[in-house]
Parts: sequence; structure tokens; C-alpha cells
Amino acid sequence: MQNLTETFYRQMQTIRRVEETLLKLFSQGKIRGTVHTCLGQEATAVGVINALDRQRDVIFSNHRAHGHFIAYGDDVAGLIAEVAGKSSGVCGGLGGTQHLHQRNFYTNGIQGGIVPVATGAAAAEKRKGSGAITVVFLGDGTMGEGVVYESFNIAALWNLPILFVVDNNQYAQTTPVIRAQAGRLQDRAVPFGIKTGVVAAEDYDVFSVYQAARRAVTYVRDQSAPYYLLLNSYRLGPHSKGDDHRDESEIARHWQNDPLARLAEQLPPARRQAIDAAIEQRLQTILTAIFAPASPLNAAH
Amino acid sequence: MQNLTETFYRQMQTIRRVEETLLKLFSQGKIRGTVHTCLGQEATAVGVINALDRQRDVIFSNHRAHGHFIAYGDDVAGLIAEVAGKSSGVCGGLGGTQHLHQRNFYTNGIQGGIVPVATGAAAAEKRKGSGAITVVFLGDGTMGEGVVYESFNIAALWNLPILFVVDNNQYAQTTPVIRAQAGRLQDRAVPFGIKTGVVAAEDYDVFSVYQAARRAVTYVRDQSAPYYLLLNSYRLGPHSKGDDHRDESEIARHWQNDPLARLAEQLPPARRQAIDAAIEQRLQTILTAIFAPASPLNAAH
Amino acid sequence: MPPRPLTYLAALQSALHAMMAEDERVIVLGEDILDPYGGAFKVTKGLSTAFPHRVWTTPISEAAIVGVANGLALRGMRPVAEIMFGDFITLAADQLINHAAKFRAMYNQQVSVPLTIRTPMGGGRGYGPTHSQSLEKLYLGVPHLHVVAPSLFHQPGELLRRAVLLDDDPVLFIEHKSLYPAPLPGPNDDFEISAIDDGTGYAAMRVRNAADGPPDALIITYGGLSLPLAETLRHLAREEVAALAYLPGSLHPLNLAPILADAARIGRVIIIEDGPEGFGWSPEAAVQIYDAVGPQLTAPIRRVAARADIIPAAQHLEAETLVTASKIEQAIWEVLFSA
Amino acid sequence: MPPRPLTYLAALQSALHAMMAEDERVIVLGEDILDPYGGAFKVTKGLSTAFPHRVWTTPISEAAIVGVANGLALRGMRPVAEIMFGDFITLAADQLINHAAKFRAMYNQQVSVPLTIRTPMGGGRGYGPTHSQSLEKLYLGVPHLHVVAPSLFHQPGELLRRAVLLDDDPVLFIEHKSLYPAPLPGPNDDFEISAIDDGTGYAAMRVRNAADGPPDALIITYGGLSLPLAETLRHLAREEVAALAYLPGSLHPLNLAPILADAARIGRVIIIEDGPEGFGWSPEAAVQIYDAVGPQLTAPIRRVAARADIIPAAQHLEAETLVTASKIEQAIWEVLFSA
Ligand SMILES: Cc1ncc(C[n+]2csc(CCOP(=O)(O)OP(=O)(O)O)c2C)c(N)n1
Ligand SMILES: Cc1ncc(C[n+]2csc(CCOP(=O)(O)OP(=O)(O)O)c2C)c(N)n1
Ligand SMILES: [Mg+2]
Ligand SMILES: [Mg+2]
Repeated sequence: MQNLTETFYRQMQTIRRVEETLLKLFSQGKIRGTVHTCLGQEATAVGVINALDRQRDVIFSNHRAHGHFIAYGDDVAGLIAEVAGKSSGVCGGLGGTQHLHQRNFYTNGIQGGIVPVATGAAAAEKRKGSGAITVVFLGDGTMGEGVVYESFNIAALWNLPILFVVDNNQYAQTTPVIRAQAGRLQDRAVPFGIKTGVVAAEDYDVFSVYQAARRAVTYVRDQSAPYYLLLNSYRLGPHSKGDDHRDESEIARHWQNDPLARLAEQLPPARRQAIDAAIEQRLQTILTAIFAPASPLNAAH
Repeated sequence: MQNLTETFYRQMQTIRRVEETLLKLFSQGKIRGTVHTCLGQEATAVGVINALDRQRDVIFSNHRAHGHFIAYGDDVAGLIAEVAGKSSGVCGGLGGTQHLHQRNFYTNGIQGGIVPVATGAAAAEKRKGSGAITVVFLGDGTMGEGVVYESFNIAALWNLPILFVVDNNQYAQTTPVIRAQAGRLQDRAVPFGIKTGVVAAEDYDVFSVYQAARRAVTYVRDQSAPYYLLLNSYRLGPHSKGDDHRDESEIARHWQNDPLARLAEQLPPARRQAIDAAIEQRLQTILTAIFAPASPLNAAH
Repeated sequence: MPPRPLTYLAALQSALHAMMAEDERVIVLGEDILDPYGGAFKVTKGLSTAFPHRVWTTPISEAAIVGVANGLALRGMRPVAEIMFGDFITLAADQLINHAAKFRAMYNQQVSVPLTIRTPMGGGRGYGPTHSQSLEKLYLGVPHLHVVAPSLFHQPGELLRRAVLLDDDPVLFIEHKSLYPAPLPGPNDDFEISAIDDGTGYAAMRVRNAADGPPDALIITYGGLSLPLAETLRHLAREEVAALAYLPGSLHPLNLAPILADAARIGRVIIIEDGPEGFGWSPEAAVQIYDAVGPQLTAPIRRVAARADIIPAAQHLEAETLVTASKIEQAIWEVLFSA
Repeated sequence: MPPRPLTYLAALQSALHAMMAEDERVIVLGEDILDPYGGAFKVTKGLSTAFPHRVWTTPISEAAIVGVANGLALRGMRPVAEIMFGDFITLAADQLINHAAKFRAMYNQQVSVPLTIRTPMGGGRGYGPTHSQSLEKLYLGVPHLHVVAPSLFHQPGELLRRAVLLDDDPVLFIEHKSLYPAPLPGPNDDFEISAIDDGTGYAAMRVRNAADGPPDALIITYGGLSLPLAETLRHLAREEVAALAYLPGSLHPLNLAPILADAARIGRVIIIEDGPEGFGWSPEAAVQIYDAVGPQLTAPIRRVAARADIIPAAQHLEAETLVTASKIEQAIWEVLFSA
């Protein structure tokens, strides 16, 4: 458990620091376009991805993918360079923050559109008999897209090994979930006969997510059947870049409960400082390589 | 009740005879294209439409709309002429069987696409304060289309006065419902918080449908909220025109249980014969007017 | 006369305010359009405060947004739906093509569908392949669907007003992202601007730069490219090259008849579009000219468009892909020195 | 050599059978495609019996059908998805444009999307406004999305084979409904047919009718119009009018370079397309010719297309709207007697 705590902390803290860095680079004008960070939701990325078999499983994500991407392959340099539009980015700077690909990891910037694609990937892996399962991450707001339900239906009909992870961070851009989603999100896959798991808001931390994801992954792999996992998190940062119209006291309250800070407290201070220092050092090295004027990684393309 | 039985019988028998006539005209080459008949499902049309206020309520239907159309406005001549491509058709022959419009009645040939349109109509009527409710008819197969769920969500979020009627006739074209719809159709609107009613297959007849529709309509109108009504019927005829690959004994078994024949038995034979004769006479007059070579209604356009 | 709005964005904003105040049938709907945010590009800013019952925020459901707007329009409202990024208009293709554009004709003129879909198109901001496209070409040539794109030289609010209040057919209304912050030129010494009635109901703009003499080149374009075009026209004037530009407000239907005589007289025509080269708007524009006055042209029509590729996120790659002021100017020079 | 398949439909059917037998990666999916029905137009007839594990019937979910096919393609399969009527391809616009066509380029060539979407287009059967359209124009000019439409003069099975097994980019494969029952002409005395390599990988067909002497007209068209065209060419031959026809298999990308010399020599060009007039395929085809050999043409290019309107259900109204053999022939005569 201590080992897992360290591992999870290192991954979550890496994600946190990378995204804070991206926001800073953005405000410095070193990157442009848009940046959606998962501050406060790192537990989703780390809890789910660590429940997978990184060698063979297939992952689809969305516009808010940095956490998933780092938890998957730990390619911090490739990510930052990509967001910065450098040739050393994982997609040569072509994709940018919303359009990432590496090995079995894929994202796109169209809400919901990747869900049937993931469903097809699950069908391909099943057909190949690879034993791989497919995971697709969605936000609460994305549950407004019809193609998600088309995918539920097909995944259930065909018994596809796919895990739908809905990260309900309570908002879609500026819209609170209550204004965009009728009824109960946790019931949305039920009428398709899809087994469902939930991590309640009060339970949301990396261990709860990890346990829930392990159960889900075991089910999906053993039964070759879909599973719907609803995680109730909270987005601590703005939707993207700057402006945030939410109630400040609401945000502050949630910062008090930051899952990463809570996890940090479970580590001996010295260990934690060592990990933090290593992450800072790594980040500095990467940033220097990417942004140092003379660096070959700094090639425009 | 006797009055209602007669009224319902007259409407259902009219629908049945019109559609049998259309199939015959098709096989005679007098109409072309396609014809989707609702043989066996007349109770859906008659039961639901009679629960509405025909003056103000708004109705959206689909490719299998003849029954709904006749139950709504009883315009047999306008329908047959339309299907036959005559200028006297309700849409001047432009729309044909799948694209009908009259007053507050609209259909289109794209599965599912009309459902958000109906949702918008419900929003318009609510905004206008007209007191009208909107009904939209869908088939079981159409529950595969994602936009249906987008519409559920919006209708529930906005408390729109709309009744979704799913007529589960057990097949979508050649595909049995079990092969196209995972889980339970009766649960599909539940996760959106939409109140749901069901008429089971063994209860399916015009009175059950009418009672269920009345309850639904009252709820929708009084609460200004959506309702989902699942009717489990059976399609006695082919999907369209000719070929039908279903098991013949299955079809024969359902003909034994034809809801229209069962209703007929509830009428005194003399009454029934009188109604039948009147329908035949009316149909003959209409057909003569439409297809007689010299008729002005026979104008190509 | 009210004071001229300062920017393209402000013109659209105040047109929406005015229309909602004037006509109860106007309903505005879309994702994240409520105050204080007021929409991703702020076009609906202030509306939900002023008209709380007629500004509806929606779930992320582009197909249903347009579908609902269709239903509103069929039942007597005049809906204005916003699609947050033009890239997502793909999701509403069926509602636009098989529903909005068909109802009136297939129901034999018994209904109308006075629907306006507003959406921002275009790149230049590093949003990457799925948030930077100019996808209007998908919807050009769909019978009964009007596609309108005000340029900087238009009064964008007036075009929007016509789409919403006066056009009884569905209108796809294209706003190029780069135009929002741009000040509308108004009367000034750089350009001689006149509005031409091309019969579509949406004025075409005829713009002369400030160089003397008969124009040496005719540039036909629309929408967002009016921004680099303005720059180019000013620059050409400084080089004493007289140029005429023509920017239809209505992309479809497209009627270039009013500019054919100029095309014939000038003989050198450049057609520029923001979308990827191949098919799309400029071939249609070009054939209208070739068919009518081809033999009078001095040189083949020169077309400039984006590269037929994804729009990269990286700034320098994006600039290589898209049409820029320097590419426009280079094309003009090449045409001027050809033949 | 295997015996030549009798009809266009049979050619497609046997190509699918052969590919599935040959390559385990081929998966066929779509609505109602299982035996005994075998699909609304029977193209998949027999497949589910022969390959029960690789022929998948789907719910009515066009977006997800194409989405699932995208995922299959990304993960190493070679999916062939059927959209029952081409009219419904609107529902898959986002999957085709923002997913299938983008993955390879935006992921910097690290993946490929060898996906084929087959769909029947076209009218003439009285199916009415939502089941009769030729909507391929929507997808022309989408970067990296190939649009292929075999004509009667092609070997449709070979084009399908190339799309499915050899093309690593997504292909929208258009089959005109009217062609299915048509026998493929094969070698015969009416036509001199040759296949031209236009660089797209999908042969263009060059067809001469049996009249002597240099051709008087060049007709450029594709797909389903090859049927009325064949009739027209035969008729012209009887009238001793020599005509050359050119039918690219690849609509997009479109490369008319191989026919430019003929266009210049003949001087009279007619371009015909099945979809509604305005934008679409024929303007692009026309500008390629105008740009290259405009001054050598005897007359403006004549374009023939359907009326820009819905396609009515009623037979006589439908015929008035769509392109017919007699409209084609009339256009040819007009061009021949012009100038
Ligand atoms: C089809 C589509 N519609 C709209 C958007 C614009 N958009 C990007 S993120 C977002 C909100 C998504 O909310 P949610 O699914 O809850 O994910 P979160 O951002 O909260 O992680 C929206 C509307 C988009 N990218 N794609
Ligand atoms: C979007 C779309 N996809 C496919 C079709 C072709 N189609 C017409 S009816 C039908 C079956 C519909 O089944 P269901 O919804 O159960 O209605 P039913 O025919 O049984 O009344 C299909 C696939 C269509 N018209 N529209
Ligand atoms: Mg969210
Ligand atoms: Mg059915």
C-alpha cells in the first residue's frame, strides 16, 4: 500500500505540476490555443489507468486528456512539446492539446465522437482475441451527445470489452451538471443492461477510483462485457485557460478537499519532498530542453 | 363504451382497409416507391390519437404514418392521392408516403430525426402557452438513434409537454428487437427522470392503449412534463411492400390475435357490417375519384 | 441614426438585443450562452440577463439543438441557435439537410422554417484540427438552405437581422472567429464601399481601394478573409495598384451577375476562400465567371485557398496551411504580372 | 480469368465475397445486412452465411456504425460499413469529417484509417425526398477523405477491392441505386472503352461511341449517370455524332489532367452530375478544364445537374427534377449547335 501511495502520488503530482506549468506557459504566451487542465481530477487518470494493463489495453480520451496521457505513458516531454507546437511533440505539434496519440492512446476534440470509435476498437480487440480491453473517458456534459447512447447499445448488444468512465466534475464548461443532465447520470447505462459502478463525491480519491476501476476492469476482461463507471469529482481549475464564473467560495471549499493534498498527507514528509523535488528537477530539465533557444527540440517543426 | 368501440372500430378498420388498398395498388403498379403499413398496429394510432385534443395538439410521426394520419384527420382521399403522387395529395404528391403534413401533423422518413423537432415544437407550444401537447411516434428500431436520447434529456430538463410513444412492433425492418436493442426498452427514458408507462404485449389492444395514452396525456398536459409510453405490438404485415423473412408460423399466430379482429367481435354483427360497408363505399368513391381517367384529381400535378 | 457599432462582435450583439426586444418570437439557444459567460465568443453576452425566458442554454447536443430549433421554427418561433464552433456543425448535418431544408418544399409550401444557425468558423488561433475549420462548404448547394457570411465590409447586424426576422428559409450564418474583435471600417479614405443588391436579400459589398485609375485586379472573396483582404488592399494602394474587391453576403445561393461586367473589363480575377482547396465555394464562383465572360479574361482565374489538409495546432504549421495576407498579396502580384 | 460478373450488383457481391475469403481483417457491418435479407439492396447477400463471424448487423445508428468502423480501422481491421441509403450519410458527417479523415494527419501519420463506407445514392424510384438524394457532394473536398463512384463502365468490384484492401485512407464508396440491376457492358461494338490511370488509384474510364471521325463532344460525368449516358452515346452514334465520354472513378481527389488534351481538341465539353445544381462536383470539374484549356474551348462548358430542389415522390415530378437521358441528349445537341 505504501508503495502504491508513492506511485499514485508521484503520478498525480506529476500531472498537477505539468498542468500548472502549462497554464503558466500559456499566460506567458509560450503556448497558445487552449489548455484544459484536470486539476483536482488527477485521481481519475491515475486510479483508472493503473487498473489497466498498459501494454495491451486501449485508451480513448477527450479534450481534458493530459492526466490520462501522463498516467498512461509518463511522456511529459512529448506532451509539453506537443502542446507547445514543437516538432518533438508526440504528434509533431500537429494535434496540440486536444489531439494526442501515442501507442494505444487516442484523443479527439469533439465531445462524444470518440465513444463509438472506442466501441469499434473494443470490437477489433475482441475479434483479434488480444485480451485487451478498451477504456473511454467522458465528461458529464458529454452525456448530452446522442452517439454515446448509440455506443452503449452496441457495446451491450455485442458484449464488447469496454469500460466507459464518466468523470462528472460537476460542470461542462460553464454549465452545472444539474442544468445539462436530467435525471441521474449513474442510471444512464442501466437501461442498456450495462453493469454500473459509482464513486460518490464524498468518496472520490485515488484509492476509491482505483478499487472501483479494478473491479470494473476485472469484470470487463473476464466477462467480455461493457461496464459504466461514474466518478463524481470536482474540477478545481477553470474550464480552460482563464476565466471561471463559478462561485469563489465553492471553489475554495473544494480546494480544502483537494484529493492530491489529501494523498500527500499519507506520505512521510521526507518522502514526499523527495518525490516533489525529483518531479521539479525533471520538469526543469524538460522545459529547458524544449524552450531553450538552442535546443534541437525547440525546432519549430 | 359501445360508442367508443364503434368509433375505434371504424377508425381502425378504415386504416386497415386503406393500407390493404395501398398494398394492392402497389402490386398493380398504380403506386410506386415504398409503402410501410401498420397492419396489426392500428390500435396504436387510434388509441393514442383519440386521447389527444385534435384541435390543438401537435403530432409527429415517421415512415409508418398512415394509421396516425388517418386517426388524426380522417383524410383518406388526401392520403391515398399523396401516396399515388397526385396533385390532390396532402402534399401535392411531393412528399409521398413518408413525408406527410396536414395542420398539426408532420412526418419525415429519417428515423429518429423528427424527435428533436417534436421536442422543439413542444417548447414552442409551451412558450406560446397554447396548452397543446406534442406527441411523437417512434419504432423500437429507432431507439438506436442517438438524437432520441438527446431529446429525452432536453425534454426532461426543460419540462416540456411531450409524449414519446414507442411502438415496439418487435422488428425493425428485418431485425428482431432483441438483436437491435440491448437491455429493456421500457427503461430507456427512466435515467432522464421521465415518467414511463407500458402496455404489455399480452394487453395490447385499442382500449389498453387508449387508457394508457389518456393517463399519459393528462400527465403531460397537467404537469407540463415529458412522458414515455411503450406499446408492445406486433407488425402483421411486411416491413414495406413485399418480402418478409419472418417465420410464417410466428406471423400466423399473431394473425390469430389480430387486435382489430378482436375488437370487431365486440360489435353486434349488424353494426359491424354496416360500418364495413360504409367504409368500402367511401373507399370506392375515393379510389374512383383518384384513379378514374377523367377525374380532375387524377391530374399528374 | 444610431451610432455605428465599434466591432463586428458588438454589431452582432446589439442586433440580437434589438431583435429580441422587437419580436417575441425570437428564441436564442445554444451551449453555454447564459450570462455572465455569454457564449464562447460572447455573441450572446447580456442576452440572458435582458431576456431570461427566451435565452436557453442547452446540453452538448448539437443535433438536438438544431432539431429543437427546427421544431420551434415550424411552430411559429424565429429561433437563433448557436453552434459553439463551426467544426461541430457536422453533428447537425442531418437536421439541416434532411429536415430544415426539406420541410417547406416537401410539404408543398404549407410550412416555413425561419431558422437561423449561427456559428463561428476559421482558424488562426491554434485551436487545432477540430476547432479551426471553415466547414461552410459542406452546406453550400443544399437546396433551400441559405448560407450567409458577413464580411468586415458588411453591416453584420443587418445581415443577421434579415436572416432571423425576414428570411423564411433556414439560414446557416457564418461568423469568422478572426472578425469578432475587428472594428468595422465604416466610411473612410482607404476604401470606397458600396452595397450591391444581388437578388439574394443579403447585400454584396463592392470595395475599391484608394489607388487611382481603372482597377487592375478583381478579388472575389467572403467572410473572414475580408480582414487580410483589407490589409492587402491598403498595401496595394500604397503601391499604386488599383484593385476592386467583391464580397457576397450570401454564399449560397450565389449570384455573381452584378460583378460580371467588372470581371470582363478588368480581365484579372482572383478568388479566395478560407476552406481547403478543391470543391467548395471558389469553383462555383469561378465557373459563374468563366461561363459568362471567360473569353474576355486576360489570364486564367487565380484561386487561393487553404491547403487540403488538417489545420495543425502549431502556429507556424497553421500559418503554412491557411490563407494569409501575404499569400493573397503574392497571388495578386502573380496575376498582375502574368500574360 | 474468372467469367465476367453479369451485373453491377453481382460484381460488388462477388468482390465482397472474395475479399472476405482472402483477408481476415475485412469486417462488414450495417443495418439489416444479414441473410436471408442480405441488405436493402442485396449487396451483402450471402456474406453472413459464408462469414458469420465477420458480418455484423447493427442497430439503426448511422453515426455509431461509422464510429465503430473508425475504431475497427484504427485497430488493424479493414471494415466495410454499409449505410442503407446515402441520404442517411448526413448522420455520419462528424465521424467521417472530424474523425476518419483526421486521425492519420493529426496524429502525424502514426496511424491509418483503412475504412470503406458503401452507400447507395440516387433517385428514380419514387422513394421521395429523404430516400433519393445524391449527397456525395457534401463529402467532396474533405481533406483525406476519398470519394469513389464506379460507373457502369468500370469494374465496380475492382474499385471496391482497392478501397477496402489497398487504400489506407477512408473511402466513401458511392453506388447509384439505378446501376445495381444493370449489366456491365464489357467488350462490345457500341463502345471503345479504356481505363486511364489518373494517379488516384481508381481508374477513370474513357468511352468512345461507335460513330466515325474525331469526337464532336466530350462528356464528363460519373457513377449512376453512366446508365443514361450509355443510352445517349448509342443514340448519338446512330445519328453519326462521335462522342467521347470520361468517367473518373475517384470523385475526390479529382484529377482531370488525362482528359485536358481531348477537351482542348474537341472544344465542346458537357459536364453532368446527378446531384442538385450549384456547387458540388461539376464546378470543380469545370474549373479544372477552364483553368487549363479555357481559351481553346469552342463554347462555354455546358453543365447539367438536377434541379436545386427536393426530389419529389411523384414520378413525373421526380423526372422533371432529376437528370434524364433526354436532358443529357438535349444538352449535347445544344452544345453541338452552339457557336
Ligand atoms: C461536439 C462538441 N461540442 C462542444 C464542444 C465544446 N466543449 C469543449 S469541452 C466542453 C464541455 C465538456 O464538458 P464535460 O463533458 O463535462 O467535460 P469537462 O470539460 O468537464 O471535462 C464543451 C462544450 C466540443 N468540444 N465538442
Ligand atoms: C436514419 C435512418 N436509418 C435507416 C432508415 C431505413 N429504415 C426505414 S424503416 C427502418 C426500420 C425502423 O424500425 P422501427 O423503428 O422499429 O419502426 P417500424 O418500421 O418497425 O415501424 C429502417 C432501418 C431510415 N429511414 N432512417
Ligand atoms: Mg464536466
Ligand atoms: Mg419496429
